[in-house]
Amino acid sequence: MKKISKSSLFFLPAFLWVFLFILFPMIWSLYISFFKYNPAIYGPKMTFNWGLNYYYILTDKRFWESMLHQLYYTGVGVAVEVTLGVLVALAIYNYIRSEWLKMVCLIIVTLPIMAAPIIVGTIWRLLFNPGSGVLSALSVMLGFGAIDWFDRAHAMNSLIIADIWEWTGIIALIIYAARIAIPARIYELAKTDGIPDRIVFRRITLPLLAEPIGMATLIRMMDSYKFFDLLFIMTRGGPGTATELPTFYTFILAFEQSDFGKAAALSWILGLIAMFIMQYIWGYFRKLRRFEVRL
Amino acid sequence: MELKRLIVWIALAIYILWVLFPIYWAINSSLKYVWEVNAIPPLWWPPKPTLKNYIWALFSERAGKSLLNSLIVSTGSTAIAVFLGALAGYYFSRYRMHEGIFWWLLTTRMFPPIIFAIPIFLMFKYMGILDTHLALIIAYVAVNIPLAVWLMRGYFDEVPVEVEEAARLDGLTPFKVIWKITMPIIAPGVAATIALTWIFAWNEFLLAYVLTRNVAFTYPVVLPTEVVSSQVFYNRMTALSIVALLPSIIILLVFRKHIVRMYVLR
Amino acid sequence: MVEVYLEHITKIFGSVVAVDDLTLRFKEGHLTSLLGPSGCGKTTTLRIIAGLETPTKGRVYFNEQDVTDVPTEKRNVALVFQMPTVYPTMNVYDNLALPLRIRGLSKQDIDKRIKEVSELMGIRHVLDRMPSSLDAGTTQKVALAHAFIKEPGVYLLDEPLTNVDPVTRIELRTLLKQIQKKYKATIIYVTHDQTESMTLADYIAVMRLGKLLQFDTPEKIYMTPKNTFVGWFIGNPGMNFLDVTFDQRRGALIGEGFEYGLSEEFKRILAEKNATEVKLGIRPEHILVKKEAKQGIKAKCTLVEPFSGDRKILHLEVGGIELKAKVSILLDVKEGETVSLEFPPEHVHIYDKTGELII
Amino acid sequence: MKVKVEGLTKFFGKRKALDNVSFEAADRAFTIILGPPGAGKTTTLKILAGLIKQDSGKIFFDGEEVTDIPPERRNVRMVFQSFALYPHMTVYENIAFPLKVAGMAEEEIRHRVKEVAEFLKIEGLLNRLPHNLSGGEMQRVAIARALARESELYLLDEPLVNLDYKLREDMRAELKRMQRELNKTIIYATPDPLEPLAIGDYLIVLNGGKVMQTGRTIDVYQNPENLFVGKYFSVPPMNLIEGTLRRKGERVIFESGEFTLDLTEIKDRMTYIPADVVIGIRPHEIKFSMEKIEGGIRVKTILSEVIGSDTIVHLKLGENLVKVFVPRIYRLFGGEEAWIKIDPKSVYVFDKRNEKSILRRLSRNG
Repeated sequence: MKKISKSSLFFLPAFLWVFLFILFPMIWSLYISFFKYNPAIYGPKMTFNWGLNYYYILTDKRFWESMLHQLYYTGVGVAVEVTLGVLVALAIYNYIRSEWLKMVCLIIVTLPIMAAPIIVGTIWRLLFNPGSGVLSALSVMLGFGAIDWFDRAHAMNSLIIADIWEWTGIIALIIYAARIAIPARIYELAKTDGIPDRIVFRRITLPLLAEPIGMATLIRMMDSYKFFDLLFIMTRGGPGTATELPTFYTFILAFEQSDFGKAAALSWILGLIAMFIMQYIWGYFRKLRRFEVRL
Repeated sequence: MELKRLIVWIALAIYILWVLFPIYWAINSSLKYVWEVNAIPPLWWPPKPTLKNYIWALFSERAGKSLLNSLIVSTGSTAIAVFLGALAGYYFSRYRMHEGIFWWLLTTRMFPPIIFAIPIFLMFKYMGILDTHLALIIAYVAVNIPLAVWLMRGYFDEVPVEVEEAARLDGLTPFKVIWKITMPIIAPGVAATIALTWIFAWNEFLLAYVLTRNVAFTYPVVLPTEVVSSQVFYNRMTALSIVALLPSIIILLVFRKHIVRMYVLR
Repeated sequence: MVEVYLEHITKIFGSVVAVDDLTLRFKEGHLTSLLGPSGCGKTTTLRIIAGLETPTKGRVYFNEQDVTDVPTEKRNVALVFQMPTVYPTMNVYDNLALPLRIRGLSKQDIDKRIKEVSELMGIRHVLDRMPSSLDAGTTQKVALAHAFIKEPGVYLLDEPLTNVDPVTRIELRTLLKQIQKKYKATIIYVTHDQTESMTLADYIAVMRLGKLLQFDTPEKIYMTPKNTFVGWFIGNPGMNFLDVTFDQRRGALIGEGFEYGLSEEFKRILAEKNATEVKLGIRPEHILVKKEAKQGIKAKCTLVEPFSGDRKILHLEVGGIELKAKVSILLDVKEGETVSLEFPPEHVHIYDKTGELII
Repeated sequence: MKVKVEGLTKFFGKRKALDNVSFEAADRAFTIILGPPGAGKTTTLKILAGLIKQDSGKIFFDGEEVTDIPPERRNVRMVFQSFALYPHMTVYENIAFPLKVAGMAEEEIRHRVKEVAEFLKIEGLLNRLPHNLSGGEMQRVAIARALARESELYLLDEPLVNLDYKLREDMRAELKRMQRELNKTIIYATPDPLEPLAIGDYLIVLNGGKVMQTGRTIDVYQNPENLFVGKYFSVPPMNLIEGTLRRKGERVIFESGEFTLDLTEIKDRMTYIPADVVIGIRPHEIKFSMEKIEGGIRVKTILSEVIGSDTIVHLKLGENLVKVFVPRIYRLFGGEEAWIKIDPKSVYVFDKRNEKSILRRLSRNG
């Protein structure tokens, strides 16, 4: 027992820090979620309200709408990102011969994922800017007339486009790493058998990439659930609540309406959903350590 | 066959352009005056390139200070997070005990940050440390420890136990072995961990927005505030963006091999 | 079945010459082994024959037909790798069926053929398993079955038994030999293991640093290695070499501390070649060791290695050079003892300074 | 230094890595620990070095107990199987490191490194980094690092396993010579049964964490106490045939299916005569011929393996696969007819129930 506690000194500081400033606050927030707590209106008084916060949220139309937005946003965004990312990775791997050029391409593809989301949002807000934005100008030039990229019909898609720009690169990177890991001799065997490229892709490459693709998809889905910064700077959930996602709604409840009890309840609902999804990611999660991009 | 190759190349070139264009546009805008930015139709090239916006980004009361704040907070939190992460990473790599805690640590990084942003805000308010560097550093360390542990454990795993044992037999005590043998061996990994942890702190927005106001604000907090003023200073915003983007690009170039590992725990 | 002929093949990777002007004929229906240490160019040669690498210079012929520019898929070759390689995404049956399906065989024909081949290879019971659930030995059997079912013109085997367990290794060796004998298959077998080569091959090509050193039957390679490297590399332990000078007047080889008289024929040849600085080569088992140190070459025993069973290896010092001799375990020689050696003329080889065989 | 180990036991989790291991290693001798992978060889060495703590048992160096001395103060030198060179240091720095730690003067270190490097013929490599070295070179550097600082006890953990086969041949003799010159106690772990024969003075056979037999190498070879030692400590592996012993009057006959062997000649050496036995015959002690041998057994060959100038012939004897070592080249591909003859005096007999030898010790001169 004494031996264990001595070596535990190694991880205890890290553990305690995370416990004190993440885990403990989260438990505290669970506590708050059972109280009526709105310091801006009612002052610092907390009143126990028997889980009414949860009831309010689950019967709140705005919450369910935000969940629908999330589904649309994640569904469309991740689907496009994964398809595009896989294509880009395989195009770079198969169709560029020079190792040096491969490296340059991969670095460019990776560039957006290194930028702060808030910067990406700034740039895309500028590009989508009604009137003076490049994309508005483009749509006028192409004869579609002036499109307002931030109106009710387009705002969500504009967000998704910016998201695709930022995150396709990571899918490409993961798939590229996975493709490198497939031994060349399998393809050489296929060559001696005279198997056409089409069949090689369908029966060998794609099945072998299925796992990393699934993994990348899950990670992206989890990430899109955390999505906040882009939304904040580009549309702030607007117009109206047309682009509002659950995380942003939580933010508004807490920091604009000062309704911390309800916000805490909503954040716990989101947390439970996250835990549910995480169960699926768990298995895949450990596997990713196998991959490393050799640029 | 060659036609197919050509088509793929063109498609790839279009993709590369699509990635690079927004960055070009940001640079383009950052060299313009504000009326040029808002011109209709847009100007594809700055008519009279100016560095005024960069001077604002680097030296103005608000933007310049925000960059300085970002630097302080990122560097301070990285130092602590990597140190604690290295200790814990070494433990998990060598002793292979409490694996549950290891995975649990990683889990915290997968929740939407708003979930702990709210209670942390309330807690720091109660403690009276809102809007200080300390508040941000504490929060960033907490958020970044799992990343640092994950990365460091991976690097420690690559050093065979027998190398450390050889050092014991050469006459070093256990702590000296880590300091004089293991750490120098994984120095590149430590550098990568520092860089990647740093960039996360540097890029973080939500906690910074929630926990700071007029004193400890970082550059991501400043960016959107330039939007809400009566005039939208895109030229300034893009200039600040480009300046803030530079460390990311440098780190990407230097540590490109480590990016995939890092991304898993975004 | 195909006869493979390589004509002045050279392959350069960057600044490395992997294969250096190699001319070699692989006879139809025979098993030829490419033998050499790692990095000798044997695998590259195999890949050139497969069409996976294009030679920098030289031509490749299959049955007198130039196939240098024919792509792999049109050469009808079968490749078996050191790491047991099959399509990991299909079960064993599909692995075997795929090449036949590509050729447009009917379902019944495929089924029949797979039945036959899987019976022969002893993999009938794993036909519906995925490769990931098989051990290396079985996977290699599947790989060999996959090669066999295609009825290729030539089998190209790249160290196929290195990663296989000893029991399967014996099975696969027997199978290979059967395939070769029964179906008159041309097999090219790359290995670094002299035992594999000596055991299986009809002909051995010894390579080193991209160059062909000797191409011969296993017996000839063993009995008369063409140069010192082949002598050293083949054999267990390898051949001994002594630096000596040829003294024409005395008609003998002079080494440090000994003199070795030569027969008339040897003298004549050496005199003709005008060789003075030469190397004397003799295999460990051919050295006769005698306890009474009266005549012959005197040597000091420095180490006795009980080798296995009825033989032991003596490390002997002759004038600063170390020799190894394989002798009967009954010969009672202790370390530090002086013995006398005899080199039977019929087992003595003489090499020139650069290591090429003279006699 | 004389090393004595008493009742060493070590658990890794639930697995018992060492089970009451006791042995002695004589002063200034070459002692070999032989055993298959997982036998506990590395664990034993690491416990001797102090890198792993035993759960119970004691270790004595020259009669002094060292169990509580940490590795950095035991002054035991070890060569690891993986070589464990410091990857970020040059060869020179690797060899100099233990001297530097010991606080030796710069000048002295340089001198000593040079001396060791010359001894192991690696002077030319001193400025290289480990990842630029070949397996053989790494091994020499690892040995050099171990030798640089003087010690009374050197531990070598399978140092030849990672080398290719031609190199091993030379290194074996070199190691033996090194031990002669060094004249220190060496304990050497290996899974290769050829190595004890070639270089060891004393042998400890380990299997599954238990000591199977100890003694002088040649003694163990001639008198395997149990089936495991007989089978494992034999190159090529001993042929084992299960069957029954029958008494027919004064005679003792071994029967296995259709194959019978008259063992009357060694009846006197049998301590008792069990019914079910396993007999062991070393491959080179079977006489083999393609022509009929008087009193021989007719067999069918399966395959031959040619090793240098010798051949291992695989053949079928009744239902058993048997290997025969023949000191000449035979290239056989199965189905050929041949004759073999087994000398009863070369047969080992083990009781099938407890796998122990039933023969009295024999001291043959080899």
